[in-house]
Amino acid sequence: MAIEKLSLAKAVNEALRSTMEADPKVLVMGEDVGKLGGVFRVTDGLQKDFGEDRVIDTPLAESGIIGTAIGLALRGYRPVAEIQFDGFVFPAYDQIVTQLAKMHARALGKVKLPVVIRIPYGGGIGAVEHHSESPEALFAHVAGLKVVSPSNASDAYWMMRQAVESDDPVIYFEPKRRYWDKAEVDTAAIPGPLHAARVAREGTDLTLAAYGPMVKVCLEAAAAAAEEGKSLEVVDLRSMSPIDFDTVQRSVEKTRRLVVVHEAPVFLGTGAEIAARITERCFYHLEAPVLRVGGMHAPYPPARLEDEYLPGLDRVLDSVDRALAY
Amino acid sequence: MAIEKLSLAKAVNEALRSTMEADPKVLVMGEDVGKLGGVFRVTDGLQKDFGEDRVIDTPLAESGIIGTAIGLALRGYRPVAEIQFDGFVFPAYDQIVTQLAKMHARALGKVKLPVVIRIPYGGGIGAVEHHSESPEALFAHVAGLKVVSPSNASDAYWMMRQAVESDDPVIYFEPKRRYWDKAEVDTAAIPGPLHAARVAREGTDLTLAAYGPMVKVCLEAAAAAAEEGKSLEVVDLRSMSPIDFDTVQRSVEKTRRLVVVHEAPVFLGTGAEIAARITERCFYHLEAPVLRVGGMHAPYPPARLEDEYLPGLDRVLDSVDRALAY
Amino acid sequence: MTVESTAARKPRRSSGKRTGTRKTPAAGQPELVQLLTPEGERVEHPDYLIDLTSDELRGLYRDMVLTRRFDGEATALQRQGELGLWASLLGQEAAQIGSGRALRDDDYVFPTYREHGVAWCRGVDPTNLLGMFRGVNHGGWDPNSNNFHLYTIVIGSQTLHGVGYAMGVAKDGADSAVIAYFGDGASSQGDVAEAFTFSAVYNAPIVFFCQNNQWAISEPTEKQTRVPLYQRAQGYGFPGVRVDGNDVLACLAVTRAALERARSGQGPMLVEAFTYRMGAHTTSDDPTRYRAEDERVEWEAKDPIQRLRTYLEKEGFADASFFAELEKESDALAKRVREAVRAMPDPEPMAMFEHIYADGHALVDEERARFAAYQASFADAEGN
Amino acid sequence: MTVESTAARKPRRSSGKRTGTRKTPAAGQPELVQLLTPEGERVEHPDYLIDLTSDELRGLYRDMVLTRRFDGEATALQRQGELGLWASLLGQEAAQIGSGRALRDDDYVFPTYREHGVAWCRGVDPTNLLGMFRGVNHGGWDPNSNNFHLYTIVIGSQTLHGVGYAMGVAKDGADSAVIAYFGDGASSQGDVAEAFTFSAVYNAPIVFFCQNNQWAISEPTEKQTRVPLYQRAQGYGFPGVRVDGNDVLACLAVTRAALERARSGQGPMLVEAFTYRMGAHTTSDDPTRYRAEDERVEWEAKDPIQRLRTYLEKEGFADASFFAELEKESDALAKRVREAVRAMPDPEPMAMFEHIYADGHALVDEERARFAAYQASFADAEGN
Ligand SMILES: Cc1ncc(C[n+]2csc(CCOP(=O)(O)OP(=O)(O)O)c2C)c(N)n1
Ligand SMILES: Cc1ncc(C[n+]2csc(CCOP(=O)(O)OP(=O)(O)O)c2C)c(N)n1
Ligand SMILES: [Mg+2]
Ligand SMILES: [Mg+2]
Repeated sequence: MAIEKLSLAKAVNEALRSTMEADPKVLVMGEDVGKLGGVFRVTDGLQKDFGEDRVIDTPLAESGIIGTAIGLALRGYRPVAEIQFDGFVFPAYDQIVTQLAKMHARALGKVKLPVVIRIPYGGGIGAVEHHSESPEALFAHVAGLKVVSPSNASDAYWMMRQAVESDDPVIYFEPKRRYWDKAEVDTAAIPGPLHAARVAREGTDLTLAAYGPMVKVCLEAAAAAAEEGKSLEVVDLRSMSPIDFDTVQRSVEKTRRLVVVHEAPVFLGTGAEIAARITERCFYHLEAPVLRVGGMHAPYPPARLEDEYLPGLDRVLDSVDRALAY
Repeated sequence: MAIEKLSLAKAVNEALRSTMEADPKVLVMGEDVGKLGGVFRVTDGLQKDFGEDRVIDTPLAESGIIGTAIGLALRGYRPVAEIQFDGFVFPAYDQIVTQLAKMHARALGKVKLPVVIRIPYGGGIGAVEHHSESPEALFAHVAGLKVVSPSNASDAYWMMRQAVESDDPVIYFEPKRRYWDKAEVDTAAIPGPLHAARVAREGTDLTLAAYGPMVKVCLEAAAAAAEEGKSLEVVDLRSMSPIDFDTVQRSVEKTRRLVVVHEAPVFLGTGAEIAARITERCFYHLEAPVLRVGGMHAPYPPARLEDEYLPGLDRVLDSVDRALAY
Repeated sequence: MTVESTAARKPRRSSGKRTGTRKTPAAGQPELVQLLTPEGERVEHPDYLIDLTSDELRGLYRDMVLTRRFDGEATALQRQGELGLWASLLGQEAAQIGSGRALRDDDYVFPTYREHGVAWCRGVDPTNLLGMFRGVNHGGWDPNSNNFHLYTIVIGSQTLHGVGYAMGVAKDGADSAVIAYFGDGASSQGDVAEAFTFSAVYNAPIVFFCQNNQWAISEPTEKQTRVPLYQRAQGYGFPGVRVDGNDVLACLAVTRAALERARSGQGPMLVEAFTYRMGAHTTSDDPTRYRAEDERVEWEAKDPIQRLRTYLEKEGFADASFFAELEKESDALAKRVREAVRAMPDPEPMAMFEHIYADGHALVDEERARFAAYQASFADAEGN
Repeated sequence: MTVESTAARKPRRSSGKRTGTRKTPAAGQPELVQLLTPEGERVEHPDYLIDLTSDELRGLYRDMVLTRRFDGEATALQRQGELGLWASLLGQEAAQIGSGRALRDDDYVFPTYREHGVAWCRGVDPTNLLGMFRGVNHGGWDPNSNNFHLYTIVIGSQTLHGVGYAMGVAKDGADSAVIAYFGDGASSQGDVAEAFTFSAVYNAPIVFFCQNNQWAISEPTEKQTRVPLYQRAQGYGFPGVRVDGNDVLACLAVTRAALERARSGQGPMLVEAFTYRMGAHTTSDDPTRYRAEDERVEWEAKDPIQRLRTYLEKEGFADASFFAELEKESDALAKRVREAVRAMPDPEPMAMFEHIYADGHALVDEERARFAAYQASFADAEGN
């Protein structure tokens, strides 16, 4: 049987292992990914099994990591580069935005850049500054990148395999506070498309759209709402670039109300785009404006405030109530 | 008389000169800002008059420019740092996002970061790659930064003075293809607030919201529409963080239709936030979804395609027609 | 393999006269400035003369002991759940106290996140350091009240802030100096290289103080460089020197000289303090996964505190009562810190909206108001 | 002022045996490797022996002449409005042809935006270089057909790509080498420093070729460094050497040696070609605003083409018919380029949507369809 119960972290690990076994060109690189297995142990055991030549501890320089990953990709490798935490991706932002994202287009398609950038992101683990951010909109705005985030171990496994197999750069955001959540992973399944959203729970009164760490919160909110007699549909977006608007639209045409939830700040977060586009697509269907629940226009707060900062059950349901009140 | 007819570039120059005269702590720094006066001559003559100690040619390193500007600000200076072109701000993105934007909050208000970052932005001048981008959303999403863009010489003058006087970091986007447009500047006027939008033309049928280089296009579109009997109101947003939603809302409550125009890619551009928020604020007023006209989800194209890529009169009017058809 | 092609090279002398070192280096290791051997023997170095009173020596000892005690207490507090994380300086006391005590009040410090000993020298109350590790703030002290900037977590960034600050010092015509701390891992960051470049071009009065504790989390220094880090400076046009980072006297002397150099208009200098991270990277780390215990044991013999104690005792500079007194003082410090941390309140939720901007921001105002109303809705609900 | 504290230092020798230089340097300038003097005299250098046939010498001369002619034609085409911009390599022909001709076919080049001479050596059709300057593409050639990567405009980025590529070469067990070009200004970018670090740590087979043309737009090299740039390498653990960048023989010999070193597993090396940007930064630039004419005049006397011509003529390696033939070939090249550029069509608008992703992207599909419909609406309107 190919069904295993895996934590999300372990599922990523297994996916890396299986792509590395299948394709000798797949490399893993980053700070502390070797002996340590990464600070979250996502690359645990890989260096031991694949050697230092394929699991590469890099100097402490994110621009260097992505810049050399680009060079390796140009040479025919498929690097999976780890950025240790969300807040440390910015030294590499230039290489990602001006080089990685644009090089395929610059070369009129003559070169491909199959680079995956793994970024543990989001809050909820009580960390210090720069360790809890959700910068996905800053990548999704940029053409040439694909941006995804799994919400569970099964998606984590398959989406990583698909990301590595993709010929495009993929920013793979790992919901760090879900690393330890276990779920069944069928490693023999035939996965759906990498960028398709998934209806995680069906409902009729309102659609909750979320991704990564917030899917669980939305499912809990839907369960709580059900007890109050409200039927919420939950869409796990899975991909922030591209966004599967068709699936959201179908859901909203049914429920006529949409609340988008993410940890990232609301202002110019992915929810803004979803609100704008779904409003355009479903103008005559919507009974209420698309509401958004997310982070404040504020630096991610100190850990002791993160429960207030992060959208939780109550804040989601507050917006659900507001939307239903229209 | 304090009224002069100035080009937009010269207006910025005059504003820098006047703040430098008023406050010895104001510094100008960047690549080629000295003898050359910057590649657009915006800092022309400043080094000659204020010396190398206050108008500083820096090494070719944007992270270094912003990082040292932060240090200078901590020491009590008010640096105005130039990034030579939009596409070259990314090596400094980390310093801007993780340091400049967050340091005031990190210090619980104990230090202030009065740093202005000048960035000539946008297309329309037939330039090579990286010289025509509109990355404002990537800054507006980040708390701790203020983001503004003048559309004309008078605003360029006053907004620069106010930006330098602000105790917060301000990203000041200069619409490079408007550098040579002249307008009257009253250097003795009492300016309005830095972050207030301005109704640039009154109208009743639909609101066009824009900023920077696109205001002129919208005014032309409004003039063209007027000939067809359509009355368009044009709002010059002037500030992208914060956005003056009150002014937009007032306009939309009157016109009931809104089209947002910017050069930046539509997907997760500032128009997304405006659409989302105005839809929420004006849900029962809007006769049509908020439409957006902007760049494609594509790298800025080679110069010979930029006229197709950039929103021009026809594309704006096309969306106006679409909105009016609802 | 990667060092092979450079192994044949002789250790290079740094070119500034005051920074050359003459001692014969241990086999395979480049020369380093040492004034107090691991065995507690005082040795001389022609370029770095230092003459301290017994009072001063005891002062350095006391600083190191109290810093270590504070550090240990913080580790314990983390284990007890009072702190979310702690980054211990265990083993690096000499590097931090030596360099920290070389500073004048008007000098300015840009630390990483591990400079608890330097903070101590600056007079920052140790409990203030704990706020960010407890998760109640991101660094609760006023940088200007002790000329000690906030901790910087994004590796290397602060070196540029230090250079900018130093450029400002020079513009002001002041004769203060700036010191920027960073680690061996940080030496790989582009920002640090840019800091070198800017400091050299503007001849900024700054000392770059690199604590090479030989590990960047799980990565040994070979993953960052194949030559000793102090040599990096030469290629940027200023001198670098390696000092025994477990020798508080040498760290003091070398940093003093480097600061003096900066003050007198001679520009930047790089000091590499060769030391060892005795503990885990942070309390979240498990070094048994990546390094051998013998390495740690080997470095225990070079302990910075023990060697000074041996010296103090041997020379009769301190008696039993001094050590007993200090023990008591340590206990008191630990107790005070423990109590202060436990009493540290969580911030009010509305604090999230404070100090984002100095001049205000309409969106923050809107979100603050909305959040307040949201919170009030619970109070109402509970009130009913 | 900023160089004062280093002025007292002796020029340092680079430490690798093969890269040391022995000639007495001109006053105030560090030693540089030279094999052909500005007066066209052939001199020997003990570390860089080279023995070229007259055929090869004429070949180098021809390369330089044709490159300069092409470059001049491009400048003219910009003036005529056929190109939006041109970045001339005038004065840097020897650095580019010398290093370019040192390459083997299987080596890989990462250029800046000014390596037209290197492109020529790689067999990239010159007209292909003009697409991006005309504004019809961002670099129209296939990097893999000539092992010549696209031009990179964001300063310094390509050095990291080069290192990554070189790491891949080493992983493949190939004995190819990589060369990454950058300028004196670029030396300040953090990316270049990180490239040095990565290349040293992984011992990557790469040559960093810095054309120090003494200007970064309006900024002289003193704004980037206070010591010669080749010295930067030492602090990263690999050798650096300065070569007369206007001496095609020296550039060839030194680059060859550096590539050989890389190929044989000895890791990276930095070559600083000391040259001069004879023209403006680009056609948009006006150097009269920031530099004195005498500097240019002084460097005219060191012209890379003239000195080789003098040598060829003096030694009888080339006769009048060779030069006349070459003149004709130049004219033909210029004509071909002129015609090809004028014939270069604007891209189709729909090309905007091509090659953004290799595997497609729903949003691009949507925008493409919408734009096509929008365009069609005009056709309809016109059709009616
Ligand atoms: C830009 C950035 N990347 C990664 C990290 C994660 N990180 C924190 S400390 C550390 C190692 C630092 O090593 P070093 O500079 O030697 O300092 P030390 O911890 O040894 O004092 C890393 C990789 C970070 N904080 N910032
Ligand atoms: C990151 C970045 N910053 C700024 C620029 C603008 N710019 C283009 S060329 C140049 C000077 C480059 O100087 P150098 O590296 O010496 O190369 P050269 O032009 O002399 O060949 C500058 C500042 C850029 N292209 N990229
Ligand atoms: Mg370390
Ligand atoms: Mg140059």
